[in-house]
Amino acid sequence: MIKKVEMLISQRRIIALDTVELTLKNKYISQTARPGQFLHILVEGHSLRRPLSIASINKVAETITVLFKINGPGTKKLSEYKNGMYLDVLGPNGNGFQIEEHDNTILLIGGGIGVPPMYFLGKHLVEQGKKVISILGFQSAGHVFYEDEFEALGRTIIVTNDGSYGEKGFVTDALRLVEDFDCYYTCGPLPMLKAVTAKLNDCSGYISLEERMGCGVGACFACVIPTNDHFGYKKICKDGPVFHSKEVSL
Amino acid sequence: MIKKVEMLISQRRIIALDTVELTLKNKYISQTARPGQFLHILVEGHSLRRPLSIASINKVAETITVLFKINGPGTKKLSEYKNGMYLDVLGPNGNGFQIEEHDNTILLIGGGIGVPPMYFLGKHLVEQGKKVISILGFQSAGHVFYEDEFEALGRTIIVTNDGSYGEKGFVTDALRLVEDFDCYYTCGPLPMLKAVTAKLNDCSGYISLEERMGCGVGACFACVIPTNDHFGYKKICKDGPVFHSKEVSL
Amino acid sequence: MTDLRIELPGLQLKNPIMPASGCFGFGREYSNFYDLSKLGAIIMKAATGTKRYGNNTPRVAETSSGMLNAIGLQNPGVEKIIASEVPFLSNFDTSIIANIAGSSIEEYVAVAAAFNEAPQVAALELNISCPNVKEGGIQFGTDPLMAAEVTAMVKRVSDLPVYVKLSPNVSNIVEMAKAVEKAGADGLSMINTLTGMQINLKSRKPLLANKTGGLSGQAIKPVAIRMIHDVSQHVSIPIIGMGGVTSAEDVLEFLLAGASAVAVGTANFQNPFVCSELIDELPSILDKYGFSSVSDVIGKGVIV
Amino acid sequence: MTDLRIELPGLQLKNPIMPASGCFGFGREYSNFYDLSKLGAIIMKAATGTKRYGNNTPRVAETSSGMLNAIGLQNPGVEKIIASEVPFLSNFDTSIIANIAGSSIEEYVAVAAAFNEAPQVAALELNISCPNVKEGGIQFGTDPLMAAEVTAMVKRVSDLPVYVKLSPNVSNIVEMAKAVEKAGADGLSMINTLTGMQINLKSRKPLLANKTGGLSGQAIKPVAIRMIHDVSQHVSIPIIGMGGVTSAEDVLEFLLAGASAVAVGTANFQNPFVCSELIDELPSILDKYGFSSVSDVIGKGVIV
Ligand SMILES: Cc1cc2nc3c(=O)[nH]c(=O)nc-3n(C[C@H](O)[C@H](O)[C@H](O)COP(=O)(O)OP(=O)(O)OC[C@H]3O[C@@H](n4cnc5c(N)ncnc54)[C@H](O)[C@@H]3O)c2cc1C
Ligand SMILES: Cc1cc2nc3c(=O)[nH]c(=O)nc-3n(C[C@H](O)[C@H](O)[C@H](O)COP(=O)(O)OP(=O)(O)OC[C@H]3O[C@@H](n4cnc5c(N)ncnc54)[C@H](O)[C@@H]3O)c2cc1C
Ligand SMILES: Cc1cc2nc3c(=O)[nH]c(=O)nc-3n(C[C@H](O)[C@H](O)[C@H](O)COP(=O)(O)O)c2cc1C
Ligand SMILES: Cc1cc2nc3c(=O)[nH]c(=O)nc-3n(C[C@H](O)[C@H](O)[C@H](O)COP(=O)(O)O)c2cc1C
Ligand code: FES
Ligand code: FES
Repeated sequence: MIKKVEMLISQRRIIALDTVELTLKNKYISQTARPGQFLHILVEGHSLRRPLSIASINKVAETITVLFKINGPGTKKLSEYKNGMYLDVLGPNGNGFQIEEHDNTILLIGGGIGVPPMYFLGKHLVEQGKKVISILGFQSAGHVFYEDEFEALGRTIIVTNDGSYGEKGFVTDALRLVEDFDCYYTCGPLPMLKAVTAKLNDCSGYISLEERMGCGVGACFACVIPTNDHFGYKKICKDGPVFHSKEVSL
Repeated sequence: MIKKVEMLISQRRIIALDTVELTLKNKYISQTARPGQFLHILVEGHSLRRPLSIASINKVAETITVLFKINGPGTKKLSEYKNGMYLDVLGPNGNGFQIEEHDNTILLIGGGIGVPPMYFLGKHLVEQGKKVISILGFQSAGHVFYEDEFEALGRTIIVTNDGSYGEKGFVTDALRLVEDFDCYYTCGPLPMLKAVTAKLNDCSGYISLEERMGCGVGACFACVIPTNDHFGYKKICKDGPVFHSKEVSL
Repeated sequence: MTDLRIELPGLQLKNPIMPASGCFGFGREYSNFYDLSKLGAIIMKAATGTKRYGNNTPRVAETSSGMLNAIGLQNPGVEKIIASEVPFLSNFDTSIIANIAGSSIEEYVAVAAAFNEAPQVAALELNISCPNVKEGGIQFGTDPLMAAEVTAMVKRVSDLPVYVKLSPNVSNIVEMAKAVEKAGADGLSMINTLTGMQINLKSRKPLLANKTGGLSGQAIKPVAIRMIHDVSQHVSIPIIGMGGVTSAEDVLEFLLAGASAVAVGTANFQNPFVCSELIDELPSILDKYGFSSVSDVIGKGVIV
Repeated sequence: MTDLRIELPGLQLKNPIMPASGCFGFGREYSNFYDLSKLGAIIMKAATGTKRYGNNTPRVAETSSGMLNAIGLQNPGVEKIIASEVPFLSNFDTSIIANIAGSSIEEYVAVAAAFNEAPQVAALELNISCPNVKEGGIQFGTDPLMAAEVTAMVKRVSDLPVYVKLSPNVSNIVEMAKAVEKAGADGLSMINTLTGMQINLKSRKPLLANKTGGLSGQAIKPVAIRMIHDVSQHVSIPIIGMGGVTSAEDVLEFLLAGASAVAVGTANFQNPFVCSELIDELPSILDKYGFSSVSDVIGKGVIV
């Protein structure tokens, strides 16, 4: 269940170009959040909350980590929050990734700010004894983060658009480097999701989507996406942000 | 000349009920401000600046002190600023108190948040070798501030509306306790200024006025007051806030 | 004890606070945050004759102290709302107000008539002011003759009191208010959103897929207060006020301006508890400013 | 180098930034902050036929991301402005635009005619949209026939290009724009303020002595962008855009929406250097979004 909580910022780190990691303290969310869920964060001076995926939790320390890219004025302001300050947060929002018992080897594909939820998921999968392969795409060397963290989970391929680090190109270009996975999970910008789902059309997969949100809880109909039956719709904030790759129409 | 400056908050003290003293560091304003002038302060999240009188300056330490009462949302927010933070300030604004060479004994009458400019003026007058008597009115004992500071300048009479400290009543009730002054200077709420100027109709005096302001520099015509010739007007921010008691129509 | 009750046509409100249409869905999500029985009333999301998908996304954009929305009246259609949503809401001890919309007078009339079959619904809010649909909506809301006509037609078929929701995008709001009062409106609801737009600098296109959207939130409060103040002097039917309400002080300001109750929209997105908190804070705010009841405040700030 | 120049009827602007009428007085105060020669143009405070005192105080109130003002056209009268203010401003290498107002067509015409005797003035801005005076002002701004008439009459006597300043308080802004274009307007200036009100909870009265005031500042930007976007598609005369401009990104947004230049009002009160800073920042913002000149941007965000 979504609660409205005050979260103490216990650590703030710049982990890559324009990319900030915040570690937040809250018992309820740290104990209940599942991979794929997000926090809906109030930023001072801004009328709409900002959705940010949960990048990991620590049940013992009772902390939640989020990672974000400084994008517009809201994330800029959020990047100026300091240790010891509190955030007004709704969470955990949305439905997490569905994990199929029978899948053993899992491919994670993250692009840019779509990488954080992949990390939480990857950690969770490894804890469940699954094998994880990760393809992570970034703009350039300066934007790369969490490489070691993903390496600790399994084989990790880094791709940069400009080739300044790892493979050059898009995450889809790196798909040829991996084979034999049972299911894929992906999060990233819409063009990437379109390319990935098209290329992996024959595989079972789950995608995590972004859309501009109002309420973040399912009440305002801001964040709908048509379902693939050309008939219905889903709310990204409430029914998602994770969907089966065949469920919605990108 | 008015400049736009960044001022470091070097000290923040609660000095009475809902009353905050901020000591601000800035060379230019500390060297140029005269008693009666004010600062026009930008408060985060607020579209209009807040005018606050200069309560004292320290040319050596290069600091300026302002005192304010927590009134509405803007002063509430300002009261939450902490040491080490910076304020965006226009200053020094307005014209200060005119001081007549030939006046020797001077009566200062301050009410509530009208007390701060009286202190800067009183210090200045004493430095010039004048004799100062002060009547300071507050709501109640809890609101009294700067009593010792004024005592150091000369005889000081404290009046509280509810009689919980000093004399009971209004500053005008205390006027019978003083005699033989050459000129008076007053600042406080409009009803007080009206009562004071009426009662001291035969004396020479200067009043410092408040009005809601836009620009604070004389460009927007928000803060005008009719002159007593029923013909013209003055801008409080630019021509004032100090006027001769006979000059404007309260 | 401060008396928060207020009686309006068809509505015996325990307090004057209700969520605004479209900002609270059909209550399900917010019922997880607090007990909806606490609310004076609930205004449901707009109902149309048949199901609508609404506009493409993006449907919302942030603005200074406000937001733009162009949802486009997405809803499952009046029958489904009566079958699935009204029963859920009637579990709570609060009045249900149905917001009705349409592309034609016939559609408004059909939706209004359908709600006669839902005894749990206490009143209709006639949305003649939605700026986000191609047909109907705002046209009815900017032409006094059309507004009067749709009001009269709906009144003819409906057993329920009708609150007409006015658009602020007009030269003369008083004229609109008088026109619908004369046509039989039992109350007014104002204001709906101001038409606005944001352009995305990167794409060089309007950010919302619908291009324009409705501006709501604190930014528009002065416009709402002005219109309610002016209208309340010229009509004798009560006004449900809205537009930027965020704090208990805002509630008081709307009541002073002449509103008899207050709806809260955009603020729910910042704080899902806002309606509940306003109800808690209202007694002490009334007390602070010298009022002993809500009815005592209404219109006290109106200067003719 | 990014080309900031823009040519409009009667105006060869070195850049598209100018202070908005009423928010910069006659330039004296702000000339202490920076060299006014930097500005694309300066729009002076409204001039009327004879001196006006304006409304009682309080004349301004703060709102969320905006402010209300009800100055009431205080000014020393057109003759005095020509004698004392225009000469001061003509010390600077920038175009002077005179904002003219009145209570009657005769007054508008007289003021316009008077400015023929001031060769330093490059253009007129016809203020038919001031919400803060009892007579004239906004009446002319909400009725297309009256707006057209005053425009035509002013055009008849004036040697200068006339930019008509439109009120946003209308049901149909495009209709207003077309009416004044047909009547001979050389350009448009939009938007003036939205009518608003704030009620003081303690006094239980409207805070402004004039009761209502004009809402300006960032709060109204989405309304301005929408109106400029819509109007620019239906007229062929240029638009000076305004309403909440605070940042160089805002300037770009107004240009994309179809404005050819931009006026800055309320933001001067927060930051007296704002116009100067916008001029400095504009080249890099244009560059960031892939434009090499101001004229390149105009209307690029308009989708028909
Ligand atoms: C479910 C979900 C999870 C997300 N997780 C992350 C994450 O882990 N890390 C991260 O860096 N970013 C994430 N995003 C994107 C992030 O929410 C936006 O980058 C951020 O809201 C932009 O705010 P801004 O103030 O910087 O930008 P502005 O453009 O100023 O924002 C204006 C408005 O648009 C919305 N908006 C702008 N871009 C986006 C976007 N891409 N998606 C949704 N709303 C947007 C904002 O929320 C705000 O309401 C996620 C988005 C969603 C929907
Ligand atoms: C020249 C001058 C000097 C002043 N010096 C002091 C001082 O030294 N100490 C002090 O405590 N106060 C002083 N004041 C009053 C102080 O400016 C207001 O109390 C303060 O602006 C209120 O802001 P707020 O956000 O708390 O109230 P709000 O009511 O939320 O303010 C809303 C708007 O109204 C304006 N406003 C509200 N009350 C006043 C007022 N009394 N005078 C002018 N504008 C007002 C605010 O500036 C703001 O624009 C002075 C005012 C003036 C004009
Ligand atoms: C996301 C959103 C959806 C809305 N949907 C409706 C609607 O379906 N019917 C309606 O009459 N008003 C609708 N409105 C308008 C609100 O009910 C309200 O009139 C307006 O938002 C002003 O109030 P606020 O500033 O408190 O949000 C909607 C507003 C928002 C923000
Ligand atoms: C204090 C003040 C005074 C104004 N006076 C005038 C005026 O005399 N003539 C006029 O045409 N517009 C006047 N305006 C309107 C502005 O020129 C401008 O159209 C409006 O404020 C919107 O721009 P902004 O949001 O940048 O302030 C005034 C605005 C303010 C805030
Ligand atoms: S953001 Fe409101 S329904 Fe998804
Ligand atoms: S505040 Fe603008 S003239 Fe005084």
